[in-house]
Order: sequence, then C-alpha cells, then structure tokens
Amino acid sequence: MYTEKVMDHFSNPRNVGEIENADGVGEVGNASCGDIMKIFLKVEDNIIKDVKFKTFGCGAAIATSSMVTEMAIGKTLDEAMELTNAAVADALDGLPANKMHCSNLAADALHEAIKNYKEKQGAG
Amino acid sequence: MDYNATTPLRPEVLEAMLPFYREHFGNPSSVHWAGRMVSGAVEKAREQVARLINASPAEIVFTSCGSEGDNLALKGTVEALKDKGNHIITTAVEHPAVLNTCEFLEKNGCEVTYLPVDAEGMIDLAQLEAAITEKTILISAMWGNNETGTIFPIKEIGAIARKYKVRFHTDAVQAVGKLPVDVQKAGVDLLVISGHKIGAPKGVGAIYIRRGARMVPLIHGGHQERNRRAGTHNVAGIVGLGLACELAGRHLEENAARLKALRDKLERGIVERIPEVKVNGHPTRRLPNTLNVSFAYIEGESLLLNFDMKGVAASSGSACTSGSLEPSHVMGAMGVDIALAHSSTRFSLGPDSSEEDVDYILEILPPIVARLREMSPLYPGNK
Amino acid sequence: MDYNATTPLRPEVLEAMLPFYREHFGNPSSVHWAGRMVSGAVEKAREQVARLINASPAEIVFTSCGSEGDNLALKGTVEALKDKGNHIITTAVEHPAVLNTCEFLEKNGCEVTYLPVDAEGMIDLAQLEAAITEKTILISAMWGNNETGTIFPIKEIGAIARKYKVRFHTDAVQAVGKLPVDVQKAGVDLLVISGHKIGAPKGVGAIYIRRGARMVPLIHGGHQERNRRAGTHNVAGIVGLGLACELAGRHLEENAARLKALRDKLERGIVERIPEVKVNGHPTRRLPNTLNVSFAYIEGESLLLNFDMKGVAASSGSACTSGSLEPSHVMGAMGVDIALAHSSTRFSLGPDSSEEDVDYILEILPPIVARLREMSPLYPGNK
Ligand SMILES: Cc1ncc(COP(=O)(O)O)c(C=O)c1O
Ligand SMILES: Cc1ncc(COP(=O)(O)O)c(C=O)c1O
Ligand code: FES
Ligand code: FES
Repeated sequence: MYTEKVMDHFSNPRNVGEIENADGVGEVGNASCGDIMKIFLKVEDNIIKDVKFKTFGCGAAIATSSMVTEMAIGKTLDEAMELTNAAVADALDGLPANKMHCSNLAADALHEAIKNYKEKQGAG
Repeated sequence: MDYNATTPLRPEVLEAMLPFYREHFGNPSSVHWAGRMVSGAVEKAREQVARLINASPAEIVFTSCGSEGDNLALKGTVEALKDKGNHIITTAVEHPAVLNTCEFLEKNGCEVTYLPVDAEGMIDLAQLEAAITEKTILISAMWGNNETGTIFPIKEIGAIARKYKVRFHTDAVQAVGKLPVDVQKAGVDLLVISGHKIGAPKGVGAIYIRRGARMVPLIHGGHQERNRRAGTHNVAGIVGLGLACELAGRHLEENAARLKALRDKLERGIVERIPEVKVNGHPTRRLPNTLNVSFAYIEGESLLLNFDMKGVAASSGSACTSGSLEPSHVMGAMGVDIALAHSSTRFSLGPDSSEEDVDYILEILPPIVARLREMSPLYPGNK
Repeated sequence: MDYNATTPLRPEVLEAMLPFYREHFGNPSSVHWAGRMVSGAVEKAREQVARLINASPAEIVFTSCGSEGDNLALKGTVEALKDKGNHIITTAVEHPAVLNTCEFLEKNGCEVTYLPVDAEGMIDLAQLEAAITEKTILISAMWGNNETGTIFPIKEIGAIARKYKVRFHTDAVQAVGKLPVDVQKAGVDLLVISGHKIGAPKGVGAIYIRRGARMVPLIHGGHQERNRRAGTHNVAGIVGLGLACELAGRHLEENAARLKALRDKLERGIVERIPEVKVNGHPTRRLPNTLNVSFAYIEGESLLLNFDMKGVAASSGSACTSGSLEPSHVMGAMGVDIALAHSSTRFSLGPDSSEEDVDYILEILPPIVARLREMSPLYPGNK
C-alpha cells in the first residue's frame, strides 16, 4: 500500500526532534483523524536553515513530515509557503487515496510555523 | 499474532475440501448421483457444526461469512416479527456487521437501544432488563468482543431474554473455538459463526436458528437450506467448516489454557518492560487469546508498520473497520481517551503461536516504542 | 450433460486458488503484509472479471453466489430508489432467485409486473414498453434462460430502459462464458454472474454495478467492496473466479460453436430417433449448449433416474427448484401442456462434453423411452 519512498522516510525519518529557541513553531491537528504534528524552524536571512518535526500519526503522516522537512530546508520563506501537500505526496511517489489527507498535516504545520515566525518578527 | 482477524486454513481441513473441488463437483440440490454424493457431505458438515455448539443439525444454516449471518439474524428477525414489535436492544461494542445493520434498520422504522459498556467493556444486566419494552423483539449481544476480548455474560442475558420472551441473537464469531459454546445452556436463539476465524476457509459461515424461530431469508431463491438461505452451496467450504468445527471441539479447553498462559506472559512482559501502557478490556472475563494494549503517545498504525517490518502481524482497531478513519468505536464506548484509543493495539494468539513468538515480540517492542515516543509531540519525556 | 446446473472446477483454476489456502491466508482488509499480499490478488481477479464483460474493475462487487447477486440487485435497488418509485418489471421465466425475491418485495410494498412469454419462451418488447409507468424503477430480465436456453433481446431491452431512464438488471448466470457479454453494448446497469457455472468454485459470484448506480447493500458491516458488500472476502474463490473469467474469454466463440454443433447433433438425433418429442425453447435464439426436450407420456424424474443408472446427468426443471413438486414455472409460462411440462428434460453441454457423450445418449435413450412409455397409462400406443 505504501511506496518504497514512504517506507524509507517512515523507517528512517529525517530531522526528528525539536529546536531549542526555535524562530518559528507550528502545530496542527488533523481534523479527520485526530493526529498531531509539530514543526520547528531556524530561519536566517529569510532562508530556512533548519527544520525539525514531531508527529503523532500514521505511517503516511510520519513520512510526509520527514519529507516536508527535507523539502523546506534551504528554501526562502516565500518558496516554502508555496509547498503544497500534493507536492509532498508526489515527492514520496504518491500516497494511497485514503491517506492523502495525512499530507495536509505536514504542509499545514510548515505554513503555521512560518506564520508564527513572521508574527514573532512583526511583534519583535 | 492477529488471529482474531483471520486464521490460517488447517492443512487437514484443506485435504478434506480438495475432493469436492476435484471429483465431486455435483450440485447438492440436484437429484442425480453427482448431486447426492455431495449432499451427503454437506449434511455431515451440518452435524459437525451442530455438535460443537450442542444444536441439532436441522438448526444449522450455512452462510457465506459471519457478516451475512449477522445480517440474516437481524433483518430476518425484524421481517419475521414485524407484527410483534420493532425494538432491538444491542450493545455499543458490537461488530460493524451488527451495528451498521442496526443503523440501516433504524432508517427503516426500527428503534434500537445501544447499551453502553463500562471501562472494561462490560454491559450492565440491570440496564439491559430495564431497556426491554413491549415492542422489543430482539436482543443482540456478542459472545466475545473482537477488539478487547471482553466476554459478555451470555447465560445471564439468555435468562433475561427468556423471562421476557424476547429472541436472543449472539455474534459468536470470536467465541466459537476459543470457549465452550453451548446454545442450550446459553439460552440463545440465533448464533453466528464464521469459518475463517476457526481454521476453515474464508467465504463460509453458519448460523444457528433455534427450531421454531421464524425467520425471513436474506437471500431468497431456491429451496436450499430449508428455504432459509437460497443459493448454491459452497460445498468445499462447508465441508471445511464442518471439519474445522470438529477439530476445534477436540482439546478445546487445553488449547485455550495454553493460549491463555502465553497471552498472560505477553501481557505481563509488556506491562513490566514498557511504562505508560494500558491494558484494554476486562481483566478476567476475556477471550483467552486476546490482548489489547494502548501504548500512550503512539499512534497505532505507525506501530503496526514497525511490527510489519519485523514480520509480526497485529491490528489496531479491527481489520474490518480499517477503511474508516474513526478511532475504534469499542474504545470510544469504553470511554478510553481518544489519544489512547488511537494507540490501542491488539495481539491475538492462535494455534500456531508459540513461546518464541511471545519472546520475540517482547524483545522488539521496547525499542520500537521508545523510538516512536521520541518522535511524538505528545510525549512528555521529550520535554 | 447437466452443465447448466453446475460445472466442474477447472484444474488450472484450482491450482491458482491453492496458494491462497496454503501460504497467503491474510485478510485483504488488514493493513499488514499478510493482508496486502492478498488484496493484490483480489484486485487482479476484479480486473479479470471486469474484462470479460467490458466493465471497469471498480464496477465489480464480489458475492457468494448468483442468488445473492440477484437479491442484491433487486433489494438494493428497491431500497436505494424508494423515493423514485416502487414498480418492477420482470418476466415470468426468471430464476427463483429473482422471482421469489420479487414475491417478497410485493409483500413489502412493491408492485411487480411479470411479463408473459410466448410458446418459445420469448417476451414481447412492445409489452415491456407498455408496462413502464412513472413508478417503474427496475427492469429485471435474464440474459439466457437456465431451463430452455432462450436468449432475451438484451440490447433492445437495454435501449428501452435507457429511453425511459429505468435501471436494467440482467441475471447473466447462464450467459456469461457461453456468449459474448458486453455491458456497454447491452446497456445494462446491473449484471449477475455465478462462479460455479463457468469453471470457478461454488460459493463465489460477482455483480456488475454500473458506476453511479446507487445501491443499498444486502450485507451491511465492514468497508469491504467499497461499502457495497460487507464480509471477509472468499479470497481463494475470488481468485478462482477471476481466472475462470479469463479462461472463459479465450476462444469463447470457437467453444460456443463446438458446443452448438454437438447440441444440434443431439437434438437432431433425438427428434429423428424418438417419436412424439417436443423441443422446448426458442429454435434459434438459444444458448448454444442447451437442449430442453419433452418426451410425451413420460414423467421427468423417472427418466432422470434411468439416465442416472447409466451414468448420465440431466435435469428436469431446474436443479434449484427440485425441492418443489410443482412442474417447472418456465414450462408453465410457455403454455406447455402440464403433462409435457412434467416430461421436460434438460441436457446442457459443457467444456468436457464430447461427441462420444452425445452418441452414448442417442444410443441409450430410445430403449429407456420405449420402456417408460410402455409403463405409462397415458401412452396411446399401449391401448
Ligand atoms: C439463471 C440463473 N440465475 C441464478 C442462479 C443462481 O446462482 P447460484 O446457484 O450461484 O446461487 C442460477 C443457478 O442455478 C441460474 O441458472
Ligand atoms: C465479532 C465479529 N463478528 C463478525 C465478524 C464478521 O465475520 P466475517 O469476516 O466472516 O464476515 C467478525 C470478523 O471480522 C467478528 O470479529
Ligand atoms: S495522519 Fe491520521 S491517518 Fe494519516
Ligand atoms: S408420484 Fe412421486 S413426485 Fe409425483
């Protein structure tokens, strides 16, 4: 049911963990299944230098979390805002139809983290 | 370790089936020799099934699966007894074959009471009794729960059903072959069996219909099964079910004791080795082979995938409901916290399960749990 | 010579099934490896079935037999379309799986028109069209008749159904594998197949449900078959059905031509050798393998027993209705005299039928008929 790439990211997830004093933090819950994902950002000169994640979710949720962190590192904040759940799913060679909603978690959490960063900047 | 989902076909059962695929291809409803040969085999299987549950052969109707049996029990009763009433009492933790059928019946003029369960998955008999009205035509309560293994007090329910002259159906798909099942002692009127849970093939089942209980068929057509279920018989499957029932009846209690010892070892091992786990289901009134555990902070599917990579099968919620995204309705009914429901994992042992299997799980489980917890935003140990 | 009743399982089909009894015992609805392995095989079979009738795989739902398919087609439509109407049009010569379901539906608020047939078992399309009302939700007309082999004008019925936007179900249990069947060309919305009539095992079948056709399941429960049929899959049976469909599709027309030549030889031989016989069914629009003959003055069962003693299987009326003592409803609908209906005998050829089989029947038949006629009080030759 899962592609090799999904299983690879699931069994060896990249960038698991937290960043202390992160520049931005995003947390989202999945309305359809109740799963949760949290993303931490380190930003320099508008560029995402480091990303870490924590996820309570299914295989697809963990794999998309891992994938989205790889895809976000090195991107500008604007580029990262453009990352869609479909792009993350594609990068994993696709997800089963009933697991497409899981990829929303990853993209949404990333976007929330960027918004959080911008709010902090605005406030600061 | 997922024998509540399905069991392997016993080799001797397959052997018994093969002649009915090779030589004896007659239709048991035909008058000629090819047919008569086969109808004898079907009748022998009927006796074998009947013997396991202390019924008479004429009270056994063959079906294609447990779900069909449950549908027939409910819809066939509602249709047959519609002049008497339209109220059904069931429980919140039944299999979807019962619950979704009830939901359908509610749309068609029935009233259904879903008895709640306590934290251990048990119903309250006083509540059951209080729910009975003049319109009640059926109580449907499963013998053993597929997710938690909790065993309902079938005999006591049967006594209440008798007292109020209400028909009693039990989905015994998980109980048959694991516990002694006696339709007379239990006082049930309808009892459903599924082949693939007891070493027979998928695609065959049976329902016990107490003599005299009027039923309207679910499948109308030819005169098979004394007009209670039309359609050409799955002859080989029926022969297999018969033998599987006979085999299940041999050494039933020793086998159950062996599985219980293994299950208890697994349970103890997990509780000792892994902090923050919760065993779901009744501590003592439980199927001897079933263990349901929630590993806090971990989502069930990710745990299953890790097991899968190590060659261990288990399930989270029931396999039959895996198409849905809802956390298990059984955990919900037991009031299990939603995150713990998500992490509930069922291990169910079967005839092939060994001490080594248990040891292996106890060995691989702690590092998997530790790794997944580290990944979890919910895990306080990470802070 | 009774292949319309049931066919032997093809050896290559059994070979394909065995791994699913031996190694691959997973539940296709499970998430783990044992389950995934198996769900691939089920999906392959779905494609094989779809290809034979020119459907897409998502339109195929697996069932446990032809009777279940017919019940689902009728009851599932009535339930799904009850806001639209309650009128069904069917024919007087359908299989009991359709007729008895209609009778049940009549008791539950449906109106059913049973189209009559002429002496050759054919319906009148003008009568069909005239029977359609605003309340008509379903036309159910079989593709090929099991007793006489008469083939209904499916394409024309499909066109009428389209014109009036009425759903069209066809019981194609006897047609599939004997004739080219194309759901697109035929314009059918629901089409029922039974495994054991085409070299697959007993206890498995399929129904084609046109994309978009709303249906209420007959068996509620888990999410199998996209919520159209709950219950654990009969995996081995489904794998067998898939392969049988693939094999049936190969050389379909040559095989049909071969059987037709044999059947015609048998028919000619009987008519030439035995006086006072009557061929029942349509002279040309008839399943290529089916011959139904009435031997005047002889009761069918006694003829069958004589055949039986010589190792020949045949049937009188349909095997499925053998439990009843009524003469065949099909003969009755065709206006066949009641004595001739009692003597109607069906020979139905299959892949294993050979020229020798035909010669053998032609050899044993005349003395059997002569002997039974001598015994008959109806036989004028005895006077
Ligand atoms: C035309 C027709 N419809 C339906 C059926 C029923 O199929 P099954 O025997 O698989 O229930 C039969 C077989 O007897 C048949 O000939
Ligand atoms: C308690 C219970 N009832 C009914 C069923 C359905 O049986 P089947 O899979 O044969 O349709 C199952 C199996 O999943 C079950 O565990
Ligand atoms: S994130 Fe919940 S099912 Fe995938
Ligand atoms: S005399 Fe026996 S069935 Fe007619």
